[in-house]
Amino acid sequence: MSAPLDDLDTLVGRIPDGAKVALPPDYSGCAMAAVRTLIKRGVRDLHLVGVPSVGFQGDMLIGAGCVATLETAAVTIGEYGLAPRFTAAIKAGAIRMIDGTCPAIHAGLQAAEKGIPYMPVRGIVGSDLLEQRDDWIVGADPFGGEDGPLVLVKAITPDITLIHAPLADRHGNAWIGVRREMMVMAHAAKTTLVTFEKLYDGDLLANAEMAAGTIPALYIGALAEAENGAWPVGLFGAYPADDAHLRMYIEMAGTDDGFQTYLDDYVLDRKAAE
Amino acid sequence: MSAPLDDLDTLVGRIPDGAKVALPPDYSGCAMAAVRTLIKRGVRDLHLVGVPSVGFQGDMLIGAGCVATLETAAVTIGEYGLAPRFTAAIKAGAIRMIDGTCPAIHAGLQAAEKGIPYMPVRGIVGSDLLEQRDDWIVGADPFGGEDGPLVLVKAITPDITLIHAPLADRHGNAWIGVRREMMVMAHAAKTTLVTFEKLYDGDLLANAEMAAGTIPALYIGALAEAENGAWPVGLFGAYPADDAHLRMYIEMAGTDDGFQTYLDDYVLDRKAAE
Amino acid sequence: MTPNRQGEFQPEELLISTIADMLDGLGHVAVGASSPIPGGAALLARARSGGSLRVSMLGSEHHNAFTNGGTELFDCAAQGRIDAFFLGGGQIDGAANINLVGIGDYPQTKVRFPGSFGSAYLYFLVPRVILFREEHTPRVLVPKVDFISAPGTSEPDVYRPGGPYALVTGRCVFTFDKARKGFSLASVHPGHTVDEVAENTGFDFDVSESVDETKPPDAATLALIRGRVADEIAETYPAFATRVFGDNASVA
Amino acid sequence: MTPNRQGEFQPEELLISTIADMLDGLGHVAVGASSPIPGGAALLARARSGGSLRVSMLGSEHHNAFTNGGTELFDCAAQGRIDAFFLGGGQIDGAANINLVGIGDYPQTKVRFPGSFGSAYLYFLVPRVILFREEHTPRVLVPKVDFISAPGTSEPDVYRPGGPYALVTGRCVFTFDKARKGFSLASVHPGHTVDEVAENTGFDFDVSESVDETKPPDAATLALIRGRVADEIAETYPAFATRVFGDNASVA
Repeated sequence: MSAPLDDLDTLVGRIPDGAKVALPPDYSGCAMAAVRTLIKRGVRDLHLVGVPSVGFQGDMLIGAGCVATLETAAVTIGEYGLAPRFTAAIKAGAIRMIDGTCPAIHAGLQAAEKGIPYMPVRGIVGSDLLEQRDDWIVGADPFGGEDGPLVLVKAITPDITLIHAPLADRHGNAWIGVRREMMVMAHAAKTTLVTFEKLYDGDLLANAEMAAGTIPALYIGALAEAENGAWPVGLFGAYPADDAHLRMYIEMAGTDDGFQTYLDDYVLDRKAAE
Repeated sequence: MSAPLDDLDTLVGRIPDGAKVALPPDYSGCAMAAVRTLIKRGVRDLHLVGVPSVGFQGDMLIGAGCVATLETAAVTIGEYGLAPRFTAAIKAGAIRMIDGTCPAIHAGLQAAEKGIPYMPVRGIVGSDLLEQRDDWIVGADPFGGEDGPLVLVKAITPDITLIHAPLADRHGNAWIGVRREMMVMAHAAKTTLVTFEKLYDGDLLANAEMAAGTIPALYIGALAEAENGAWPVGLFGAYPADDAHLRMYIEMAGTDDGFQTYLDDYVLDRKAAE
Repeated sequence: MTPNRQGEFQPEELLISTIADMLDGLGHVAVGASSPIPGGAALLARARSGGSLRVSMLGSEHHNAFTNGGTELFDCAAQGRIDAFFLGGGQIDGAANINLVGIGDYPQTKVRFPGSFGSAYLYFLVPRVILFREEHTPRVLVPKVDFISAPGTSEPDVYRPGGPYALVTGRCVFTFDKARKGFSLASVHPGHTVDEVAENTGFDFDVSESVDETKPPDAATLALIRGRVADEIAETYPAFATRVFGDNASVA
Repeated sequence: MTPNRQGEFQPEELLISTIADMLDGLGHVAVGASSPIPGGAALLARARSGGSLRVSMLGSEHHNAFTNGGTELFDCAAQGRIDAFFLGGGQIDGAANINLVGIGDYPQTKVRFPGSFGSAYLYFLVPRVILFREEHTPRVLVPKVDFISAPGTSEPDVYRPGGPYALVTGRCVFTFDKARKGFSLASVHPGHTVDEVAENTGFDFDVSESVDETKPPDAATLALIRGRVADEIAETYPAFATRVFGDNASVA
């Protein structure tokens, strides 16, 4: 009944080439240790969905050549500057880019969560984004309301949601607190893979306070323990971002060679704090 | 910034005659003490929305003549039997009944939460419910999917959501744990009135574990302390239903006179445990 | 409920065992409110699944893994994550239409039932919907329901991975044939007869030449029901547990 | 940023004070990611609101009342519960269209910005959207953006309770006239001139005969900024707080 407790290699082994993978932004729960393991394995042709934006993990996966398509409202490594590998990939036309806007990405996932083909969204009309999307259609209010056109956003069903949670238990439940975009991502995806910081000794669902912020095992395909697993990005309530490291990354990843050195140092040779 | 802390009379004074009031089912957080106070005040012409069903509080409000319209997927007092005053009111044609189905009620509130005029819902087609509803329209998948018709459910925007929470704090936040139908109700309604069991000494939002199950003050118009405020219905995590009392109610409310005696004894004269 | 082999098992135990047999091998069974017998069946199937069956029981705090409020059961069903569910009906007809609204002309029905709950949705989306109604009389099992809360079958263009699988009553088990849009008598409970079933059923149904007797629970099943299942069901349905299993069933 | 009256206040303090003046009297201001100056302005307005202004700041744990994940800010705006928000732009044009995507032909733009975030939505739904971009050059303030992430105005049939209220840069304040669909120069920051603004702005804008100087923060405002606001903003933007306010600004 409960999901298997994997090691990291086994966990990321569940992500096939070409998978559509939903990732949270840097301020949510990023499974960085899993992403490094995935890069090391040499995964290819991923379709990343940034919910609603993607940061460091997206930039690294793009830089390492793992990504065919990127669907997101933004790529941002916070205050540290533009995402260097993403920027380079766009210039080179190396990835297919599907530009969105935050609420439409949330809406697409919520449509998948509810098993409906689309979700109406306000705004957007008049944005050039609309012209790029064949999965957004302009529609009218069927009740004849006078509030004008709506954008009908097609459901987004990721093959896999990949996240890092502060806590998980032996029953396969994962605690995410108020970061409920990860709850919607888990509901919407075919399955969810979770790395977690610490094992919670007990049943998260049996504790009324913890349960309120818990993704039930029902949605989770497998889990792996990964202490400091969001590093160098921060983890809400646990640790802040590794400022110096991220600045160094931005610097190194500014060139192809620099990024390759970064990969050699921190991903392929695993000098990371894992 | 935070909502006022009222006494019960002041709190229910915020519910005008004719208001569209969303209520949770008996297994969620029922503001029974507030409902008794409301009946005592003699509120009239309410449009109740049971999210998705309504129990004891709906039956009492109907019996006391406070309800013009009832919109719900069901009226049920759990194992205790059919809701006697609801049943009598239907037979007498005393209330306007809008029969729904649970996911459509949730969908209507979620549409209001998202500020969209409607939400598509699966199923329903072929149910006689559909013929009764001018706020449900059958529509097609705009993306041409072959999964057939959808029911487009018009947004439901309650004037007021009225609930009872186990905890609230001085900042006006209310803790509801996993009973998140009340979160959607609070987001969807113009304002939310909360009675609560106990004052939480601190800021619910500053505690990561509590925050995950907390309705932010942002959505809450006013609060009032009401110990044992869900009685005789139970409150999740706090106390069970008062079995003997509910059986007695079903018995007494089986006749007009019996119900009037019940009101005299437990509502108008406040013999209740409040 | 009518007579049974006294001393061997109670009617509720037969029903729990019979329904549980329909759940073996599934991954996730959800149970709605006010459903002690289906709940018991789900817990029995879970007890013998070796941990592979998940049970989500409305109203239970122990057997409820949902953390997204009232909408999650429905979303979960739409995601294809629920394999079986139970529905009842104030009226059920031969086309497996169910009526949870009332008898007579809507809306001012002569008899009013609680309402349709989630039936108009779950009946479409859950692959194996088991109809359960203990009362087996012509008043319940009617030729045509007065109000269709949820239809038994749909036009081919309607998205409907789900639908009726069987109808279990206090007298017998019917299975549902989607192609023919009708019920077949699958087995008659011990102590009951085909004629009695026919007499008490308001709709037409198929009967094969020899109708089996519903398989009684064996000793191991009975032990499981009276032990673990009785304990577990008592959490959500204490009154039911005390009535059927006596004082031995205590909240675990 | 160009010169200012040294020793009196810093450019960031002027901007915080100027933006805060646009927020007084509102009920709820939300601040997006990577927005230390708008964040500081919101916190200043809150500090002098006597508790009536609520601030929701993305990335802050202290000033964030949302408990429904990433979607709540957008839902909350659609519910009419957010009065003001801030947007920037890699390019902003004279019709208040903003471009957060890139320069050149989409998708293979010569310069790529992070992306549109929630602009294509919040710009429609939040009544008072304040455009803020410190860099005031013809490269940023262009005649026509290369890509419209979010349009400044909409056709009459589009539901749009929200839209641009003002554009604040390192040199001046523009207000936006919805009827005319264009900006007017409202004030020029101390140390800057109308000619300099015209020279550095790629789009046409209205200028009245006498343009005011942007009102500098008074002593009480400066004290509040350097005290409470500096402390509060340091939680979310420690690097910014240290740079502008020095070591006095510590996480409260």
